[in-house]
Amino acid sequence: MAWARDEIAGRIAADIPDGWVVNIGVGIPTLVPEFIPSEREVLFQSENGILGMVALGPDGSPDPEMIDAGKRPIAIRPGGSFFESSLSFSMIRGGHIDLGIVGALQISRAGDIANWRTDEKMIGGIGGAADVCSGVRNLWVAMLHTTDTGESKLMMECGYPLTAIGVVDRVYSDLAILERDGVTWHVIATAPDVDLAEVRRATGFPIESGDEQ
Amino acid sequence: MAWARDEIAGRIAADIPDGWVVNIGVGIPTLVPEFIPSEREVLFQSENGILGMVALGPDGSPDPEMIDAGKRPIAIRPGGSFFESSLSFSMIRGGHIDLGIVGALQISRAGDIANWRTDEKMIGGIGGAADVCSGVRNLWVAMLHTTDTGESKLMMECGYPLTAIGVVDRVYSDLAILERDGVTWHVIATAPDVDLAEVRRATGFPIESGDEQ
Amino acid sequence: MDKREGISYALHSIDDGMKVAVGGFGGAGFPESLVSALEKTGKKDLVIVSNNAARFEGLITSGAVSKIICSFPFGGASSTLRAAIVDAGVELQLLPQGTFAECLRSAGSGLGGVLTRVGIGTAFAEGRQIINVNGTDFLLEPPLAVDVALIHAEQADRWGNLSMRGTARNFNVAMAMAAAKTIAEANEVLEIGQISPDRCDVPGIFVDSVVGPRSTLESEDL
Amino acid sequence: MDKREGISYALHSIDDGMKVAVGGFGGAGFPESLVSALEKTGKKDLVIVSNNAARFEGLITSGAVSKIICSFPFGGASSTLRAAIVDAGVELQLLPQGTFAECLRSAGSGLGGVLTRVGIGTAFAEGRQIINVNGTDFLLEPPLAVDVALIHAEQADRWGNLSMRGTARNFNVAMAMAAAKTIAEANEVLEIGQISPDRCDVPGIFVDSVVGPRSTLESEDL
Repeated sequence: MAWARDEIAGRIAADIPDGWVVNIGVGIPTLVPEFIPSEREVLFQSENGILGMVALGPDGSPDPEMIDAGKRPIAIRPGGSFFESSLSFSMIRGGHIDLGIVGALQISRAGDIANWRTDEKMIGGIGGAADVCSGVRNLWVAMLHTTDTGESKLMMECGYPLTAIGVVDRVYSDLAILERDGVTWHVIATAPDVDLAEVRRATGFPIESGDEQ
Repeated sequence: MAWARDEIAGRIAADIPDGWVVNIGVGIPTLVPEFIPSEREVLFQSENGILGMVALGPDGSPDPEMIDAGKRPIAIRPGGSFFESSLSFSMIRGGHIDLGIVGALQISRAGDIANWRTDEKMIGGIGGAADVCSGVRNLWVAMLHTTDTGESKLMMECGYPLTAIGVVDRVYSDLAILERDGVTWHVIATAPDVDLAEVRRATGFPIESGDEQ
Repeated sequence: MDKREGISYALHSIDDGMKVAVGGFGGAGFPESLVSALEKTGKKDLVIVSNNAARFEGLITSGAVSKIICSFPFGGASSTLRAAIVDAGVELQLLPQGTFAECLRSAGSGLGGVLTRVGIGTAFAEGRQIINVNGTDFLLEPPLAVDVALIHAEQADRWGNLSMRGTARNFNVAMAMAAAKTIAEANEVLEIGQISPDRCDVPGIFVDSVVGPRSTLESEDL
Repeated sequence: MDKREGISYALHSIDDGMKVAVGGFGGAGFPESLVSALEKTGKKDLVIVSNNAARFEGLITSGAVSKIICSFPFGGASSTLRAAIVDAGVELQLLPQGTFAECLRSAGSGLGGVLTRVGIGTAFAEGRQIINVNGTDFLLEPPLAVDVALIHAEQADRWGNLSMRGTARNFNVAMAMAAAKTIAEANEVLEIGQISPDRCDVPGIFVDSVVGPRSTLESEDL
């Protein structure tokens, strides 16, 4: 049985060490913070100028000057800080962020990522995606393994416009957790009742048989 | 009779319009602030990270964390601000400072300035001089017209290592106030009992006879 | 030195064809009074420099905008805005958001542009000069200077010192630096000295006009 | 997450030959405890990156320094320091002060260097690549990354958030950004939440070790 979106987020949260600073993109990544164990200190950065953002509690009243990169109302935890955009991207590009968690449309064998538009002609926005994907120390992708029509999003070469090249370290999909070393991919874990053969069928590039569990 | 150092500073102060932001170097320039009329709002910037610095009053106690670029204890006026060095030089290089007032060893006809060392081999420091001379909107030089041995500091080409090229707008010396337009220099004023001929004798490049007073 | 101005007077410095930066990320730090007053001026051919295009539908549909320089014009749902941009023939120039912010800062800092790895190997590298520094290739993105910046602050004083709140800083700081003229609207205009020198997000040197809260605008207007 | 460390333990991360940035302009914001502890470690071949050289006479005369990268090594009066530098064969590299600060920030920001007009036509242009951007020439100065930064703050918390006072910010902020490891000494170490998110001069993300005030150092030492 494939992992649900919540379960993907939970698997990611379980793997984030204490003390890491994490930038999270839209989609499944936004679900990650709620699965961080309360005793673990993980700081979430949002590129619009906040370190230490937390969900607005049920009693919190939204403040128009307090939003995340997805423009949702948020709050700040004690020990957090506010800053302007150029410093925010100094953090991101400068390798100061331990981890970025993003969604993706396509991932290539060499770790390229396409996650901002499907078509050269479509009007779309890159936002901070290219900076985050290029700049963070570790980039983990949270995504469904295949499209609605069953095609793999993990392929030899991306067809969509690229966001950044050679940057993806891990993929957390509904089927498996994969890790990249150059052009070599290993399976770290598979979803319950999903076997390596199924992951391989759903993946457009070879996967090593070595260290899967 | 030539102007004294205090008088040079006073002439400069008289010419600074209300609302200007001014960076001042060491030497005669440090005397300028005390001659600003009290009703005129002029803000002094120091490149080590303060806008709105003022002299430490006779009752003020020096604070080691409050110094100017000459490392003398200072205070801040209401409406001033503190900032880190890279922002300070954004102000300076970015043309946000209305006026820089600096000393000089030599000035050339084309407005080049040499004010950081006399000898290629001497160990010396450039500090913020090159940034200030290159970046401010107006650069006024406060200096004695000639060296101790009577040679002009205003010459066709500087002999000492340059700080910046083509940047000097005015020279306030002990003999005269001179203004540059390209390679053309005009006398704005001469010191009491100093005539144009004397200024010309003391200057290593031609001075226009047009609009002196 | 008093930079307080009525909103109409402040906006007189905007001419047709100018490059106008507008701060804000979503609604946070967005100078709403200034933009809504700008809509009424009937300017033409403006180049809007702002992270997002969503709040310029009024300007776009009235034909005031020829080009938008941004990182994220709109999310998926803005179909009327999308259509308006296409209908009005507005040119869109996209920059990665960090490059966008840094190019503004670069212009305001008297620098020659931004050398970044972001966009290497992608469409954002097209037409860009590649500069090799110590063996590594970087894209050169020129500085993004603007004629006017419209920004938002929580507090201002008459010298233009600004203090901001929460995530409202965003592009407002770099835009104030990048503009030949910066117009700041503030929720509150304080006396000189009420903004702490340690808590000044934008020193007044970067600000040319201070426009007070909406309630005081009419009487102050010149 | 607790970045508080004893001073000796924190300095273990400095190895012979490393590039060590030291904050401060004159005495303001100078990390005196860290530098005086560094003098006792007997390190060799350090490259000191600091605006001024005047406070490193102890390190220089003990032979710990091979090179100093700075803007203003010393004023006219420092004849003993001058002699010490010559005697010890210390190499001096000078950068204009704004370029020095911006090169640190550039390294900490993942950028490829600084394009500046400062130094054009002078000795500071020698050996530099000239980059033409839209018709104007700029000097390219590469980023100035360092192994370790020793900086000073007024207040810190255990996550490394720092708050500074007066003109003590200076190079401390850009150096914290530029270093692989940043060690901050603070006059006061506060609880998490006591440094306001609006008054945090250096977010903790840029800081790796927090060393408390001198009085608490001995007992904390590991």
